[in-house]
Amino acid sequence: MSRYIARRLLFLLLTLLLTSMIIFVVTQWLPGDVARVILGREASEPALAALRAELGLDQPLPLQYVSWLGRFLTGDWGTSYSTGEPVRALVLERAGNSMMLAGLTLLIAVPLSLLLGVVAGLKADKPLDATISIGSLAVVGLPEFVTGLILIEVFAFRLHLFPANSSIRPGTGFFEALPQLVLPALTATFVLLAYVTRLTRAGVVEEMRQGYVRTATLKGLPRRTVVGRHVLRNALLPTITVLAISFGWLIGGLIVIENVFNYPGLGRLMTFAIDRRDLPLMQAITLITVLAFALANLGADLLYAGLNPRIRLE
Amino acid sequence: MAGNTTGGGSQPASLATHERRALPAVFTRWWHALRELYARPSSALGTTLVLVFLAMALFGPLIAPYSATEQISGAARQAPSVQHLFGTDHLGRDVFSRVVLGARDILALAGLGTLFAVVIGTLIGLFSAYRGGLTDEVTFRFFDSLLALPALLLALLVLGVVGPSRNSVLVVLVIVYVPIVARVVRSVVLSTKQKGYVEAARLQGESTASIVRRDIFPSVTPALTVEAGLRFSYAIFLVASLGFLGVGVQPPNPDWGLMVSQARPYVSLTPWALYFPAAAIALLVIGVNLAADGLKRVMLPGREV
Amino acid sequence: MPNTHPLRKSARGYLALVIILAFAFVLNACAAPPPAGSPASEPAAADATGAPAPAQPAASSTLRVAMEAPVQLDPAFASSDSEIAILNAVYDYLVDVDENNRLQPRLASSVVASEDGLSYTVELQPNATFHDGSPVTAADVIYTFNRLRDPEAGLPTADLYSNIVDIAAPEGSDPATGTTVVFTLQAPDPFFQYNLSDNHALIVKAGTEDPTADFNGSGPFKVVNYSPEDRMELVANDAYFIDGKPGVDNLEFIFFADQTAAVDALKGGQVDLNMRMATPLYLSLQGEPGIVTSSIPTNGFDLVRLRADREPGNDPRVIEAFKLATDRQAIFDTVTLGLGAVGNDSPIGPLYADYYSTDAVAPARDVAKARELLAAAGYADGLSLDLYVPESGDRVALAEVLQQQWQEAGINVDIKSVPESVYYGSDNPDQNWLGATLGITGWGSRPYPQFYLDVMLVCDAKWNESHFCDEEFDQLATMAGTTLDEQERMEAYKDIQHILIERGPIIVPYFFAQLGAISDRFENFNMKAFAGRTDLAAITPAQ
Amino acid sequence: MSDEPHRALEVEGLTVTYRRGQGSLDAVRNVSLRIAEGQAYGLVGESGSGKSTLALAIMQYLPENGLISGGAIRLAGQELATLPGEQMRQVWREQIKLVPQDPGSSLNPSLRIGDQLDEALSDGGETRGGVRERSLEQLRQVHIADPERVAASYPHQLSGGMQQRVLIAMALAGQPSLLILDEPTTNLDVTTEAAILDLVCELVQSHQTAMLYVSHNLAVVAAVCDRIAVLYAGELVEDLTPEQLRSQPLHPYTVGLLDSLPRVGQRAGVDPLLPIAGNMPRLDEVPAGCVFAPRCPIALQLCHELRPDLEATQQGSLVRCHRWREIQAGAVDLRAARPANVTAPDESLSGKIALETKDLVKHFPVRRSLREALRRTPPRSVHAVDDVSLQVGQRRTLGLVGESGSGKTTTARCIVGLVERTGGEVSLFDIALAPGLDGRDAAVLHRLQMVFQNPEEALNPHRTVGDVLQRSLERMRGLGKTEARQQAGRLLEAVRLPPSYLDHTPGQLSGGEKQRVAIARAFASNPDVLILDESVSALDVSVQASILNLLTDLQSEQGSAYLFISHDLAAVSYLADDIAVMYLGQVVEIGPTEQVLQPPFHPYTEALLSAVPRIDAAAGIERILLSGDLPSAVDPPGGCRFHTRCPRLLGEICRTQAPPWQQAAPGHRYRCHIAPNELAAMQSPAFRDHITTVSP
Repeated sequence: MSRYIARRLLFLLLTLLLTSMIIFVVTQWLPGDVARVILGREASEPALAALRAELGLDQPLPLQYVSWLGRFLTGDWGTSYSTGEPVRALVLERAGNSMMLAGLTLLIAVPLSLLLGVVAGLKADKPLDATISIGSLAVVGLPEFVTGLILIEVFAFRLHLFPANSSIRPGTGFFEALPQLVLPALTATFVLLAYVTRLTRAGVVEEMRQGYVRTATLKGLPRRTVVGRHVLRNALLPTITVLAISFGWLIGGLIVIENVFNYPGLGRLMTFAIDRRDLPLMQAITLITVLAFALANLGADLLYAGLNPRIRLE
Repeated sequence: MAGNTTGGGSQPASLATHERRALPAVFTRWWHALRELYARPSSALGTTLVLVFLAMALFGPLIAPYSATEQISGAARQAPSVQHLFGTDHLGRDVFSRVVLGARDILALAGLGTLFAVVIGTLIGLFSAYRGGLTDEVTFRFFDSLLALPALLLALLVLGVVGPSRNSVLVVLVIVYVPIVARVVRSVVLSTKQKGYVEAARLQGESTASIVRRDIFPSVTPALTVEAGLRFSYAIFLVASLGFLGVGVQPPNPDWGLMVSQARPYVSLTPWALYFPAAAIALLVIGVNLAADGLKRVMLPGREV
Repeated sequence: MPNTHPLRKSARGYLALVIILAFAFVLNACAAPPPAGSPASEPAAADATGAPAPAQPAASSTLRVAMEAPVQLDPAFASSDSEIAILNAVYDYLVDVDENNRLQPRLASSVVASEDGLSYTVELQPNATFHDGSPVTAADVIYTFNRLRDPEAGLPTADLYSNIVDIAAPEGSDPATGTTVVFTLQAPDPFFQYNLSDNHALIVKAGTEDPTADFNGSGPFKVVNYSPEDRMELVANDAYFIDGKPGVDNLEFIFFADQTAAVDALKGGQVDLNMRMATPLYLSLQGEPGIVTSSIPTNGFDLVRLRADREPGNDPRVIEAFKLATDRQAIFDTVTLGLGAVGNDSPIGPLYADYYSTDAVAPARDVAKARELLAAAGYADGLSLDLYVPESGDRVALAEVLQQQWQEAGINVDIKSVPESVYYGSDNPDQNWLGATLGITGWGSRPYPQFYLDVMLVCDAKWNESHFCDEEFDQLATMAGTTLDEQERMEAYKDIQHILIERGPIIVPYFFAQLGAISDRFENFNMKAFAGRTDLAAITPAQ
Repeated sequence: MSDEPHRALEVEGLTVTYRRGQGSLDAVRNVSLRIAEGQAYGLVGESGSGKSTLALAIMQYLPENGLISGGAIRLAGQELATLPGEQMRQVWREQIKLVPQDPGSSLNPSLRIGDQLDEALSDGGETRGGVRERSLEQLRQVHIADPERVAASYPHQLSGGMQQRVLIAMALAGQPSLLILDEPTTNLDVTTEAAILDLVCELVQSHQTAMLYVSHNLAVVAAVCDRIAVLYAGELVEDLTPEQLRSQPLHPYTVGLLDSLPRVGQRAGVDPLLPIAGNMPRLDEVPAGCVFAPRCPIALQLCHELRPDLEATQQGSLVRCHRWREIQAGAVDLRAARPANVTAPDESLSGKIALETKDLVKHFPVRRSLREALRRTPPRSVHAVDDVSLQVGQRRTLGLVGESGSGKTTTARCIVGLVERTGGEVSLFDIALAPGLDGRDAAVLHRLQMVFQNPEEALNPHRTVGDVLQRSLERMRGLGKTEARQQAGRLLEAVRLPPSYLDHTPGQLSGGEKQRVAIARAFASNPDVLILDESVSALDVSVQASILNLLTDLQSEQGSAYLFISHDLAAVSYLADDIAVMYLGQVVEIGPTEQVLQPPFHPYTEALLSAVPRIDAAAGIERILLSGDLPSAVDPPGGCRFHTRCPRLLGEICRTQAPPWQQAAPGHRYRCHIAPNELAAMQSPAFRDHITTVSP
């Protein structure tokens, strides 16, 4: 098991390194002059040149990468080109916000989609299954910007249940922020719902075919015991992995949702960074996203291994 | 494949279906697949939706009463009526015509993007996995790293680099989906590689290219078809999202995502201009998903969706 | 792993926890929201954003302003509305301009020009202090303007202030304590006081290297907390030198990337003030309870410009064809939905009542003639061009309407909508605002028209994006910019309008209105043409 | 019912139907059987006979599309078919138990054995400790030595045999009145199978439980059961006692099955198998008359038209045949009517060595853990093949036998080059072969071909049979398209398939037909040596017999040498001139077939031989049970590798010293510390008696 963890950690580092390289190269290709963006369209050429030199943009690319990586590893994530603020504090704070949103999304999405998936799986090919499948697809079929719009209209403007806007102030705790998290979390849930539900359903259907289900049934166990005790612990394993993978998306990929609700998460910060060609910011956000993804993946693998004796006792 | 969910035992081998031999094999297979798709209500619904949109894409100009870009003078912001089924948008363009004509755009774009991604991903997956070794390891490490990035984020970065245009969106779709397709292909190749007929071909001195083409590729196609269906549905979504973020297809093209995005500030003035294209996206995504589910049942019997 | 029962138990426990939390959350969510049925501006809704306790609005008032996130908060570089709005709250101009473009004293209690127009004596408010408590002195003004005009530093204002020869305290006065400053000019400048009120000319404390480090201004609000890209929180400067200002106790800028979201926040009561919004959003707020909208005319415009120094714009017939193919009224109706004013291809708009020529009207649309002209210019089979558009404001819609209008005349354009950062910052000379053959550039409202001519239309103008070069025009522009004879200037401007309509490679389809909306819990909101210069300190809670 | 108080199970006219699309197919038709308390009842049939469907129908556990469309099932007088769900659950819990075919998938992989067992035992009114105590007792009952460890294990930590013991323990919980065993030993090694069968027999006797034993293997059923029902195409064709089966089976199908089953020592050239022609009919093609008529060697016109009834004979057996009386009277000779078509191999040809391996070694490296790497622990490896030296003479067959994990498949793959050997040499007619395929030129490749185990994966499902064969012919013989097509037809003929099969896709072929095509493909190049890796193991008995005969024919026609690999000693001995026995990567015994099958032999060979189920309940053969499981090949035991399980263990010497080769007879060697004469004295002479049918 420790060997397994060590291997996974090694892969995680490798992934981070590769991703950081990809991001570095891609961001370097982005058109638009950083200095111009920072100093505005009215700035003069000497001022621009001075700024470029100050930012080290006149250095060769590999050198820039190595020095950036070195500084990143020592905790110096650089200064945002556009705001002039240190990147680390900014990104970590937004990462915290993203975690809150991701957390609530998972709190809603996991039980809901598992429930729907298990029910659909047990009723496979029955009308209820089709209803759940089409219903969850209809929800996911609507782009998140439309879902968000509808949710705001209904829950904020008509029912006055939740605020239309989620711009929480810095340092707001989870429970304090809860009312504002609900609508974006619901929107994200809708995106996840169909996929997780379908996966869970598939897992349940697949496991229901296994010989051990027959063994358990023929022991004379009640159906709820067969499902609850035997089927679910095996059927939900793949779902766990997918939820973990979706965690990366929840942390860094809620670009549209965070903009629609003006939620101060990493996704909105990323659009800001991209629009302003803010390289240090982009790189830090991307790495945090990948790190979240990789850690969640690692966590899922460990959980998977923990729940799955075949791997745990390898 | 129908409903054998409990119990095991030996399903009588003799339940195998007869194969019709009158028509060319490919044609028969597709006809067969279509018939199977229509055997279940949900995949029938999905297939119908897809076919409807396909018809729109093919015959759009015959269906649409107006051109997609014509700004009918004096007709801006009109509510749905007999004249304008889905109303008109803020510039006086007929929303129904735009939705109908937009079908070709999104199907072509998502379709081509998927196609390229599938072709490239398949080639990489086939040869990399069949050969194995260090190149394979490195390639897929790289792909894994790409997959660690949320698709939209990657898309935004890439679009930032290549600039927004229809071709850029194609490039994005390819970059985002090639790793996924390659992985699917790879997993099939790795299992097929072990099969007796592949080893037999190797023992008979067949070349790698010939084995990959004749023995391995055909077994990849079912999984590939299903994956292509799924990718296609995600591609629709991604194209729409990019259009919404304003970095995808350029105005005044009737791209549904762009239409939604453009109509959003006008939502209180011309809600129809937002909800109809949004519904079109939703219906197409639902349709493709249901059809892909059905396809999976037909192509990969026994494996769950 | 000898005994894994605990792990299994914990897995089970986790599941239980998740379910319990989920239910707790549902209950919480149902309990938390404000009572339903109350209007969106209900104070309880404000609580949702966590604003300081709104229980007694009279005791502490907070004005929350929705804004695009600022990038540059160094006054010398700031340019966007949100940047200026923030700086305008933190710092002071010597001279301000009111919503009617009239000069207004601010940090300067008086500005006196010499007879020859070559020197201006500025007297500062005696009791003005920076937020750190130190008084505002002549030295600060001298430092600020020397920084802005330093040709070595290359700040954007260097050109604007190149006419200044010297800035100093009067003889015998110690700049470190005195409050009088004398500006000496090289040549007379009728608009010098306007120049003093330039967006960048916010007074910083002498010796300040980086104004963004501590925001030590003298303005009506003090920065408490700045969270880049998210928000900035400020409190009233109790020691502010203007009586009755600021009118609210707290000011908060909340940054939005998405205008629709900002308007939703206003509707939902999470912000109080929204300026510079897209026209349809403004219209959607009409009749919304608890919200007061305002629209004021400005001289801001979207400039459609064709490079005159290369094909096809180097042929005057092509330029004329573009103009004839354009239906300005139709654009005004669909794109700006009738708000603002129709343009006539000159940056001198009706807002400058003294200079605006009512008889200089762009010719009516004539597609047939446009075709003829194009054919004569060698484009009988039509003309194909890329139209570069920054994707902000109503510009994309403008581009779409133009595309259709021009198409009828045989001009086929491909719209390339790009982020502003690319439009203004791209290093590809064929795609950025100064290099693209055909593009649409937004120009903000200025208090006087000379600015536009000097920076964008004279031969050697710094941002001559249309690459227009016309001897007659240049002479008129120079004359208008230097003469002290107001009548002469008026004539020159009118001639200029005729020239631009006739042969300027630009189309100004409309002057947009500045659109804003504020919660009715506040009053005394007077938006300015340049929204960022709106005096937020004047706003007070409604009685 | 009251007059039959001792009936544990009665099945009356049972018909089971599968819905399929619009139509439906009867998988079991009108089957009746009775099992008395304490009776062991065997149900025999090949795949597609409906035996598993029948078992599941009795359990009331049919797939969703299956239903009982006629007849009755009574368990101790209680009708099951109409029992409501909750009561059926009670029946499952207390009265009727199933031991399934695949123990691996029948246990929940993520629950400990103990917990799964507790579940079956607990009735809710007991403490956990009490239940667990009973679970452990249950495990002891199935001879599990350390029940605590097993109870704390997960299924994947146990061997297949152990898993099956657990399932049997589970099934015996609560003293069921009926125990159904559905092919409980099918995927187990022969030694494990023997142990499980012994256990089953013992438990059935001690518990007095009625048992329904479902199997494809006549010999197994004959050994275990009191009465046997033979099922064919969904119908019961004969119902008889094991004695009747041995002495005088009456149905032609039963006879055919018996004649298809090779006995240990039966040789192809001397006493050929008599396979049944053709295939079992598909459910939608069931003949109108006797279901067996199309394949029956003595079918009359009547048989094709009228379905015979199940008739009782004077001896108490039941048979469904129009001509059973003639058969009983000996008036027809079933065997004469079926020419075997087997030509005796030409023994005179013992020429050159076709294939030779010298000290063949294959080690698969084991990935080191980080800690091991840091501590510089030497890298370890799986010793899959260690110093294997084999010779296959021209036109001769070498049988390679051993249980799973013995390294026989790896040996084959090293020889053909699919796996690159670690050491040693392989040569083909004195041409040294490179380790990997890349190093071998096409001409050499074509002289050495292989037929794989799984017929389902043997052929590319996307190509027609014609394509497959044509491609091989073009490639290996350099033929043009038309010529290749003709030759392909000839190849099909050679494997006794009609030329119309050229247009068939593999999906349209049965398993045996696929394997024939695979063999045809291998013969496309007229190989000098053909390696057959478990190539008949997955096939039904009757199909297997015909393939074995086909191979014999082809050898005499083509003159190829065979390396025939199988875990089935009977099949190996039927075909092979020489036999090599492998254990844990090593050859432990090698010699001419007759020699190897007679004492003295290696204790492992002895155990293998004793474990082979025999139809003729060979009296006197003491079953040698091996203790424990196969050791790991990563760290094979020192000394003699077999010492951990050897029933003839001498002592320290076996643990520490590698055993020498002992010469038992000319050409017959085995690797053991015990000398041939000592071994011969220990080993049962019954073996010798038993294989006296073998002509020297």
